Amino acid sequence: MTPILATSLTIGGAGLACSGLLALAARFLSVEEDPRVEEVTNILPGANCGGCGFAGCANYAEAIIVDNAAINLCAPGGADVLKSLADMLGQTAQAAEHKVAIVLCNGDTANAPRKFEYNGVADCHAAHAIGGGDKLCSYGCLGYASCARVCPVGAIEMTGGIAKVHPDLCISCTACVKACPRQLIKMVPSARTIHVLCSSKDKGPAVKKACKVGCIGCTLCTKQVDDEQIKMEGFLAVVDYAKPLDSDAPIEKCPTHCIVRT
Amino acid sequence: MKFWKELVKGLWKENPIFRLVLGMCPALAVTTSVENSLGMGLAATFVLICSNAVTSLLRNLIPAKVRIPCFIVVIATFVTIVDMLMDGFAHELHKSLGIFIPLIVVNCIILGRAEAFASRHPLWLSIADGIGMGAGFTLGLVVLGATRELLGAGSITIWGHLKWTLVGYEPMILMILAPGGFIALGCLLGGMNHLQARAAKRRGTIFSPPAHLDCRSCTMCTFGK
Amino acid sequence: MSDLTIVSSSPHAHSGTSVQRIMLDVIVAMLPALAAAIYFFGWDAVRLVSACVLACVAAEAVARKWMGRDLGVYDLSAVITGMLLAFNLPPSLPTWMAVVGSVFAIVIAKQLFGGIGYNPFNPALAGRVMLLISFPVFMTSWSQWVIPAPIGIDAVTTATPLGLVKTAVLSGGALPFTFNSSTALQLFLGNQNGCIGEVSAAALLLGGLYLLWRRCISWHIPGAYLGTVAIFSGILWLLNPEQNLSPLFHVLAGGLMLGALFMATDMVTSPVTKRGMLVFGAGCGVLTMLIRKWGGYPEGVSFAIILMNAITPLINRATRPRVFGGVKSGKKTS
Amino acid sequence: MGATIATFRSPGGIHPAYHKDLAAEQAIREMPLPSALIVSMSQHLGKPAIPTVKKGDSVLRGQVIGSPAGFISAAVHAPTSGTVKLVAATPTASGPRADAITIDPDGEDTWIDGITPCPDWRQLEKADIVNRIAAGGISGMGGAGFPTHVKVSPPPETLIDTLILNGAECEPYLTADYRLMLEHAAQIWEGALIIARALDAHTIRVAIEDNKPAAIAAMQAAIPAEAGDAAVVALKTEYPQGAEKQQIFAVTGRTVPAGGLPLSVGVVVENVGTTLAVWDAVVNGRPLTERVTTVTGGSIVQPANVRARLGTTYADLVAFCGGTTGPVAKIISGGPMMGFAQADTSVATTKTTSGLLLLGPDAVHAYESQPCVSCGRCVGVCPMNLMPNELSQFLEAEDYEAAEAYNVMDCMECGCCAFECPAHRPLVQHMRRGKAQVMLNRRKQ
Repeated sequence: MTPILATSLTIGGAGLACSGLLALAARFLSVEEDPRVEEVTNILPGANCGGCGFAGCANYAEAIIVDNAAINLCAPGGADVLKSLADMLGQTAQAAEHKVAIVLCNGDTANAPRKFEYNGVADCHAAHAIGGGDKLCSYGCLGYASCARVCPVGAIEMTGGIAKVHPDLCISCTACVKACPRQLIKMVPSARTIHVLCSSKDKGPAVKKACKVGCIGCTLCTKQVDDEQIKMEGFLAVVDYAKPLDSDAPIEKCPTHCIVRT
Repeated sequence: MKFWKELVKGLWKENPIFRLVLGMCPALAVTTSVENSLGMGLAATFVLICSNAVTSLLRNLIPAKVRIPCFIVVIATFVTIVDMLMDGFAHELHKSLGIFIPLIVVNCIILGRAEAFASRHPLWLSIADGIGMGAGFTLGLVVLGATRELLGAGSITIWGHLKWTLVGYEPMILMILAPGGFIALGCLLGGMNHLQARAAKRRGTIFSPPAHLDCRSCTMCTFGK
Repeated sequence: MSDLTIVSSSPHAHSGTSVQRIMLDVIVAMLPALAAAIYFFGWDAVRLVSACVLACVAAEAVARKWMGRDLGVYDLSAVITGMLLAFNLPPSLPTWMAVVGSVFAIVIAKQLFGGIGYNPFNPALAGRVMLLISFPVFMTSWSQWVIPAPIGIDAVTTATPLGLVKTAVLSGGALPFTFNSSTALQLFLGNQNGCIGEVSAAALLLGGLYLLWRRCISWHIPGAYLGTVAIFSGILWLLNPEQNLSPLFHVLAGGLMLGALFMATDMVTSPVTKRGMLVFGAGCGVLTMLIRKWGGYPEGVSFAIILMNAITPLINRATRPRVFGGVKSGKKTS
Repeated sequence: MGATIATFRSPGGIHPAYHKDLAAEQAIREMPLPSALIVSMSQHLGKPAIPTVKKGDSVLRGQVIGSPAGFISAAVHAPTSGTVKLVAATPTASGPRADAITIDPDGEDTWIDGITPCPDWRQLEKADIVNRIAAGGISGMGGAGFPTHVKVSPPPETLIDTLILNGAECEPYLTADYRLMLEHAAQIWEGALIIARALDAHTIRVAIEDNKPAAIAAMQAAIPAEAGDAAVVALKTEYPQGAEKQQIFAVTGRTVPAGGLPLSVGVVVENVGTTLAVWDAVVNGRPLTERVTTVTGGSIVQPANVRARLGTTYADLVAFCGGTTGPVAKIISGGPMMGFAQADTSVATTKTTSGLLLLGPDAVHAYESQPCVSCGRCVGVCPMNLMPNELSQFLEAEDYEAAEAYNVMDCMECGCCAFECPAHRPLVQHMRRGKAQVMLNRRKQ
């Protein structure tokens, strides 16, 4: 009988003492944290892509609860996450327009010649800093995949020496936009499919020399649209994504085929 | 059927050793022979099933803040039972497993299943989970133990009766020493990843290993960056 | 190649050196020791060296192909690994064991860590240590002594000089032989038993001098290593000449020359700073002598270098040079 | 006073093949006016000058066509008389575009009115000397191009006791400074006296590498009697002896603090070419409109030291030197260690163009970045005591914080590490990228 009694007493005593400690800890050491922060963190997808402008999902969750940040900033989460957040916080869901990244350059190896043989670090920033990049066009995609390396979901593929974003894989995190030393990547509404795939601000003759599919600033496309959906910025035709456009006329008229439907 | 699903997931999809990489301490320490591996695996399985069942039954009674101490008490109880039972009925095995039987208390698989599964699911699913995970754990240990014993001792012996011997093979003692455990586990994990990557390729999907098994999460070399 | 000019970052000049060139120099430096090995051990040396080199190169090619990397055998590093591993094997070792050691050295100790430049441990030593732990009987039997020992150390026909000393010390007996100038000469020339590449200190020194001349290695690691061993054993000898042999014996015997000149100086696994190299060499020396004197094995060179390999990153960090014009200690300069 | 040999006591350094024999014995040749001059507004460190002329204006030699855009900037003058053909953004030798003025020379080469010589500069106030240097648009001609009037007007509380004339010319191939020292030793010494007077420096040292004994002798023979504590110091031949901080250490034994300026140890270093330009501007009143450039390399028919107007295109320089032999694989503006590779010869010379190098395919080194094998050679040769091996690995992993902690900002891009690297890693390019990114991150904070 004695061993059983001793065991029971030891275990029971230890348990009692520890529970006392736990009670004290719960009373004096507890940290006040809004439980909703954790709930929001659980709702967010956990990609930590930084597309919302905060360092990670947990930071964004804290910002939503503490600073009343907008709840529609999480692009990877999409409509589902927005709805869950809205339900949880009792707000109305106002979905932000779904945007995807696009590389505004179509000058692949076949179309855009190089001006020298680059020999060095395979990184767009490094290549851009040496002699202004090895592409004859000083605005075009250098093709050293700096954007593809930062893409958290592998949505950017290097084909023919230039980067292409797969719109259906893009989670709108904007990491690639920040990574491009030539600012070629733009976020555009995913519903829009007609783009001017050129960013060269050079005059027509210079563009012609540098690239077969560059915008030469002929303004033909702007005359095919009725509401300035495409307008000129200097010598470059630019799509105004705020206005709807669904006409093949600019595509057909463009002499260098730099306007395409994706 | 849900019961069946929870039962088989531990064998392959969420195998505690090869996929979750949990319970590494016994996986490296006791797998010097198949016999030890089997003993360790069965002991852990017993504790896992019992603790899952009890945790599941108590899940609505345990306050959230002190759930970990409660789980530990439950687990410790069953570990003590197993420890005493083995000492009584399999004394030799108990002696060769030594400290690793009491150490089951802090095995992350058992605590992990209590926290992640049993405290959120009903009794019968928790028991299924316990059986599956325990079997997966045992399977992992036995595979590892068989590899190491075969290469390190040149033969496999179970309870002195069953014995297979590699004829004409000079045992590599390294494999039953501690470094052999790491090498065997690493090679088996690598092989698993390779097989899955090939299977995924055949299916036309992309295999992405868990982060802790992925080349990209390691900073040793620039491969895969 | 196109007719475009090449544009790269400065500098536009290069010393002309390359990894392959350095590796080739190391191979050349090992040739005297290889010749000595063939002279002393004959067919066994040829058998082991060719088996190890072929196995290493094949393992490197297969492993790299299997891992989806470009074929990297042209840098000749696998050849060096093979030769060094063979140099560290006893002449009687079965060929298949040498092959197992080679595959382990290349696949486990080198390619799995990322290939050349990324391996934390010297692959050849990792291979040898693996063999030593796995097959201790085969790795410490010295039966195939072909050239009879002419003078002095008759007993070395059955064991290495260091092995004899260890046995004597473990059994509490007196030293097994007297060490004088003629035995020293025998050790220096290589007339002793041991691993095939380690016996001739003279041939190894010749190769080491070639490496120093080609500036493939600096004097810091071998100097600190040999110096520390000499000082350590010298102190022991002065304290108790009855139980300890002279520093000259410790410098010439066993694998110390091979280790200090060819294995501790391996670029990838040794520190990059000069101060770090001195620390590394001294550490190797102390560990070697600790194992020789008080350890379970008669020889400690392999273990000493492997252990120091492990803390090489730490040594590099601790001996980071102070930036020119920078303040003392690790304070931030700005 | 005798020449003293200073050993190179600061860390690191390499011994590249010098190839100086190609152009060393070629006396400086005057180059006739080319058909067009492209004068960049960014010829110096700091903000580019602002163009003050427009298309169609006619200009005279020495006329200000670009006014300094702030304190650390320098004026740009018309290198000859003629008509402005174009004002447009043009690529520079170092890459980024800057405004450049294209001038059509009229062949008269008429100097602008108001050039006032001042042979008795000893009567001038210090401020007047600085003003004449600033009006001359002079900036460092060794390579970095720091505006000279800023250098010679240190803050009043700073005491400068030593002026070092940098004639080391440690870059392989280049011989322009060597020829200047041989042919204009007296004028260089007078320029040195002028700068020393502006600085109140009582000690003048001329630092020359000991592989140029003729220049050492010439400068030695020309030491003026009034110079006081003046001497020629022969430096051990080793790259980079011409680097400012390393040279100060070799000559005076003083260590410039990391991240600090030579001023903080009481020293000013001026290139010998700059000193000659200072002499011209102060004594003759003529602004900087031309410089001596070494046109050399295996692909040049007649390697030469050419005195050409600023704005002469590289194509004109090459044509003046007899054109090229065989295919040209690399065009380098400056020396092989720190110069900038060019895509073609359309770029024009500036105040910093010390050399133009055309190399054939056999002389070109290719970077094939292999994994670092930790041989430690880069650590041994780094004059700044950095660890390029670790730094390049941090930068490959884009870990800029670690790179900053390992003092990437102290790298001066001398190229010793990449020169010695057996794995052919583009170490300097990694450093450049790292420095740029660290600067960017600092600005963000």
